[in-house]
Amino acid sequence: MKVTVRYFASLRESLGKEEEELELPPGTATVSAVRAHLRARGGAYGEALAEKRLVRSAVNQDMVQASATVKAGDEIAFFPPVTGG
Amino acid sequence: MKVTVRYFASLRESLGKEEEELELPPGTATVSAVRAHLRARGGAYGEALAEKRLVRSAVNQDMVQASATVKAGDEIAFFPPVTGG
Amino acid sequence: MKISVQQQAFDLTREVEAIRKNDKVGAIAIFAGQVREVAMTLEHYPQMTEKAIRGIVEEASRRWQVMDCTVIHRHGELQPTDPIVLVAVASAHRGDAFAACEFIMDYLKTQAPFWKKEAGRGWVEAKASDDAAAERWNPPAKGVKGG
Amino acid sequence: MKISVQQQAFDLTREVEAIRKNDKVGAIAIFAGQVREVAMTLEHYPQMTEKAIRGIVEEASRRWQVMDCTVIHRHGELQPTDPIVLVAVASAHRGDAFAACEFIMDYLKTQAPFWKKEAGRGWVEAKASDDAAAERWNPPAKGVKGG
Repeated sequence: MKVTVRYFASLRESLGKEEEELELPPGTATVSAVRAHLRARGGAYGEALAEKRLVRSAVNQDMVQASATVKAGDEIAFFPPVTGG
Repeated sequence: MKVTVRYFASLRESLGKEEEELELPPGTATVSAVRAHLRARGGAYGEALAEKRLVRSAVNQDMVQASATVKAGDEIAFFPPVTGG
Repeated sequence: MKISVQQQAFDLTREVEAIRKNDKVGAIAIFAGQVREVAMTLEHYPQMTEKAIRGIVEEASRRWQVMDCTVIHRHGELQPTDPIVLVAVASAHRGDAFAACEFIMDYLKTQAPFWKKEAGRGWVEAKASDDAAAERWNPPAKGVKGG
Repeated sequence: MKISVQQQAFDLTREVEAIRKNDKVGAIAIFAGQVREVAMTLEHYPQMTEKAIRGIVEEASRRWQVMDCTVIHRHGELQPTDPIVLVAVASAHRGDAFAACEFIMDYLKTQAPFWKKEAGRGWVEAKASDDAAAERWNPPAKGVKGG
């Protein structure tokens, strides 16, 4: 299934990318599975999405836990802990 | 000894007086003794300064407990609990 | 530190601008109180009022990091929605600014010599909830957070 | 309720006037955050930001009496002492106004998608103290005081 993935702040800079369309392999049904799928690319992705890194995520503009499910057409975002206010 | 006594808000209205000079009888050494002395006048004083009434006091513009001592020349104030802010 | 007991209105922006133009300030907590529904007259004890407020602000400054602070309290006749009181606290971090601002308001409510008389209703009674609000700061609050 | 994520500056007095002209309002608690010492760029996630802030304000309104509320958060390039964020909460009583205002700030710090990058220093790290500040509101705070 197809999803859109967006990156913000230091993640966006590390990956040199704001957004990409992604065809997820079958069974990639949660945010953490998407993250693992991207991490498996290695290189900047392996680094920026390493398990030891604090990465927050949102699905369709709602902050979610890593266990949240994803479905076709979703907009999934990865970003570092927020620092506004 | 001589002191000045001031009244505010509902106390001022009940007594019909903002301020008075007072010659305290010997041994009237605390705020509560001054209050008792005034209460003994009876009438509006007996009512407004009755023991059951919540009356706050200040000596020389500092809020004090009833046990606070008074000395010649002090400005003693009696007033209801404050309601500013 | 600015403390003013006055009849006239004040300008919120101008008061806040006066305490925030310091690049060490990151947080300004402000409380604005105003008259609800019924016109009132605010009486105070002129020689005592500023002294009492100054004491409250100094105590707040001992407990939290207060870089600057303005307290304005009006007296005299006020109409519904007229501003009564302004407390503005500038600090590096929001935890200190919020705590100091709320502490000053709670103490002002129970320690500063002001009395409200509502038009057609008479003197406002002091509230037990205000005493309770001030009491909760004893002993001094710990665990001020950063940020 | 007004929520705005914007580059331009705002006028404090005007924003507060807009929420206080109701004679049921007795208390307005305001937080103003500003840039300390180092210029910065604030990045955000446009489609998510207002939604996240709206959710936070709605949660505050379930917990406390919020009669009106304005949240403005700036993005883009900001200089030292430039205002970043404004949270203003109008309520009948100060306990509700303070609690809702501080709650909104604490959640905004941990839930709203903004990221600060300081000139010459890089991305600002999130603070554990901000997580702790947001955590203390769980479970819902009780004992909101009157006044």
